[in-house]
Amino acid sequence: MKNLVQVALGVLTAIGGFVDIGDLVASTATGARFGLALAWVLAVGTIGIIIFAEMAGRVAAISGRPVFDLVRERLGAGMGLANLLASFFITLLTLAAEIGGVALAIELATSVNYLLWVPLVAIVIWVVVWRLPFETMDNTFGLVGLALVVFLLAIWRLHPDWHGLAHSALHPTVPQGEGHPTYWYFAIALLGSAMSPYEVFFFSSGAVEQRWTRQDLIINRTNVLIGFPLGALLALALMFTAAIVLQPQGVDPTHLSQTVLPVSLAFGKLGLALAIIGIFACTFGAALETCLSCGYTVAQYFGWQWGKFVKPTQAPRFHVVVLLSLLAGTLLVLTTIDPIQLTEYSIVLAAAALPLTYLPVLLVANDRDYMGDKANSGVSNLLASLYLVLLLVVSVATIPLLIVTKAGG
Amino acid sequence: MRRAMTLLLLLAVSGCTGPVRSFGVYESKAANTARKTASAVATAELAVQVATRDRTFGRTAAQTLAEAARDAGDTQGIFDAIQPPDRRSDQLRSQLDDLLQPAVSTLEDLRTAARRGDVESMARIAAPLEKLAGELQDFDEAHR
Amino acid sequence: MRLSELLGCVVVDERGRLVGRVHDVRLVQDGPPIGQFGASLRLLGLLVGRHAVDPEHRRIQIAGSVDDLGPPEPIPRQPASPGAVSGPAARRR
Amino acid sequence: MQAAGRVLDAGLKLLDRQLIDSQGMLAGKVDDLELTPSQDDPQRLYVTAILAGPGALAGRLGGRLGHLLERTANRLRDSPQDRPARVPFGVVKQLNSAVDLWVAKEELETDRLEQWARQTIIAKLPGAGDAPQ
Repeated sequence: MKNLVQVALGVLTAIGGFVDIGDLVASTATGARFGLALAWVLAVGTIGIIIFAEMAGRVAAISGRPVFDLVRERLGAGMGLANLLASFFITLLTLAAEIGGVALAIELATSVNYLLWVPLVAIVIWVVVWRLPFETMDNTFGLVGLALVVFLLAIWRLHPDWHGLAHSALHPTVPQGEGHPTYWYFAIALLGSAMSPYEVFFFSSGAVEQRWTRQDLIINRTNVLIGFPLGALLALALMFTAAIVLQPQGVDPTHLSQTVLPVSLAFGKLGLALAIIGIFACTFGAALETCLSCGYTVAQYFGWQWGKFVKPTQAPRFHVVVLLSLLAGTLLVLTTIDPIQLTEYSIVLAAAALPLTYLPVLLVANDRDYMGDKANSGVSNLLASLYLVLLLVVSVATIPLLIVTKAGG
Repeated sequence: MRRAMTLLLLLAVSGCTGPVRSFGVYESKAANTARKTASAVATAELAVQVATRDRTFGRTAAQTLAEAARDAGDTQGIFDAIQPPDRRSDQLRSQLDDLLQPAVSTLEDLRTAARRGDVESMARIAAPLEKLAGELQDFDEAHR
Repeated sequence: MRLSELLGCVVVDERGRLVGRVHDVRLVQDGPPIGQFGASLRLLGLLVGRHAVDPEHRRIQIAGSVDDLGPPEPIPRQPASPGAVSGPAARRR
Repeated sequence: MQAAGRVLDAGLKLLDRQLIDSQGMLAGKVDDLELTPSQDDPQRLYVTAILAGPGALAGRLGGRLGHLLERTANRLRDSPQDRPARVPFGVVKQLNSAVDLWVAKEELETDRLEQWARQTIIAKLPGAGDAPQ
């Protein structure tokens, strides 16, 4: 019985924890500009993150080795370090974007400039990372993030033209006035928002934090196979509401205030309150995850003690990295760089960097020395290898598209 | 790797503006400006719609309208800083300015009304927005 | 000496002909006991690959001719007796 | 104890693996291995220690990055002499997906930076010694 509760809690947390500032920005922007013509990317990205996280979680449960441990071990010191620098940099950008997102959510409710909230947000993040037990932290923000379900309900309330929506999702075409490079650039952004590397760093390290063993493989499976698709449904709902309300009006969203307009229209103040709370919780939760992930990646590369399952004095270097990363992320937001633009860059770069961490995880998930009878099966290998090819293509295409489209114009 | 990425970021950010030498480029910038302004105007329309029907918080409405007004103002500022390269471009500019000017000032008025919580006058001020948004979109389509 | 000094080295035979690059070092646990670990690990041979060689890299010269070298024998699944495993490539001079 | 006579490739099965101490705490990586010639037969090389920490890692990275890391390591006094921190191979318990040790990491040279970070920064923050719930 306790096990069932645990499984259910894990799934709910995974749903609420799926969405972050990247999804909020990418899903709304693509919905407003392309309708549902990019909805298929969300499906591709969700299957991708399921494969990736399932492997990483399984390896962590069986061998106790989280992602960056594997990166170092498979790629060696030099390549591993290059990988660390790239992954850390992108995670740091994402952390800054999430901090900005939390501050923007508060700004939306108070109309007080978000920059004033940033230092306060940073302090609260640090206190939570420093004091709150891992599971409490993970569950709280994941569950409150479920308030975003209001976007899903709003779809029905807005009485959309279901046939038109279904047609545009199933027969995707590039809308008039948008170029093909822009279409593919947004496809990559959307893929990066669904498949952020940090999610996998956090997921696999979280498995070690919660001391998963062979018996917890069921939690791994249900989290990933039920939680992630339902979480992706929330991201899809953001795209739907934008496609229904914003696209016909020609609104190209650049602020969170535009993201929540459809909910206001559908449900009024109560819906708006839920939307803002949901945005706050999921960006705050993601800020915690990225902040910890900065520490996880560095500590796991160098072999330092890490994690919240030990006292801070037992993992001092890990906590120093976490603190410094938070400081750096905060300073980056305080430069007044637009957090929404920062998000756009971070998700695109995240997509480009995916093979760096995907490949080592795939290799180890196949290694019977590590995995014994829990190594990848033939079918999952076929699927995982297809995704490797896809991610490599994306990685090569990203930077040229970024330049050609001037970051989506 | 990190240095390369930082460089790329800078490149991507700085690559957005540059001197404009031909009518074609100027025209596409003008179309872009019209589209962005239309987006801000449409946002304001929606914000007024939810505010007048009491479907949003005063502060959220104020925030939304402040952002829309700032976006429109910024977009106009960036466009005005571009030197028109020839006579045709001059004409295009004045044509677009006739749309930008009322859009920006209407959004500014709305921002002020929203900050005061003056919902009654918001609907009145916003009345010309629908027509303006349509004209801006037409301009965009004609010149892109 | 350190393991890293061997990895990546260029290997030439006694007549100076190129053998390849060290890409790994094979160890066998048959040395004298060391602390609580048990028998210590002894360097058994160098695994040499024939791909891209950086001429600037350190060199190792081996006894014998490049023609006498075969591919390394696979590591047996079960621990074998020391005699069962012969040197995969060559001993370091 | 390991089965005598087993064969393994150092780069694949030993290098870059995680060190885990007798308390289950993470104690660094196998950044390099120390090879020592036998006294009776200098042709025979034995693995006598694991080298761990920035001093050892710097040697492997080479180039400007390695140099930078080495200077940082020296400045932070990872090792008083001009050599990286060693973990004698005699304290190794088991080789698997990680390298298990017989001793606690506080007894190892590799732990100095960790202790430095603890004393100078982390221990000064409130609640640093509180056990996680």
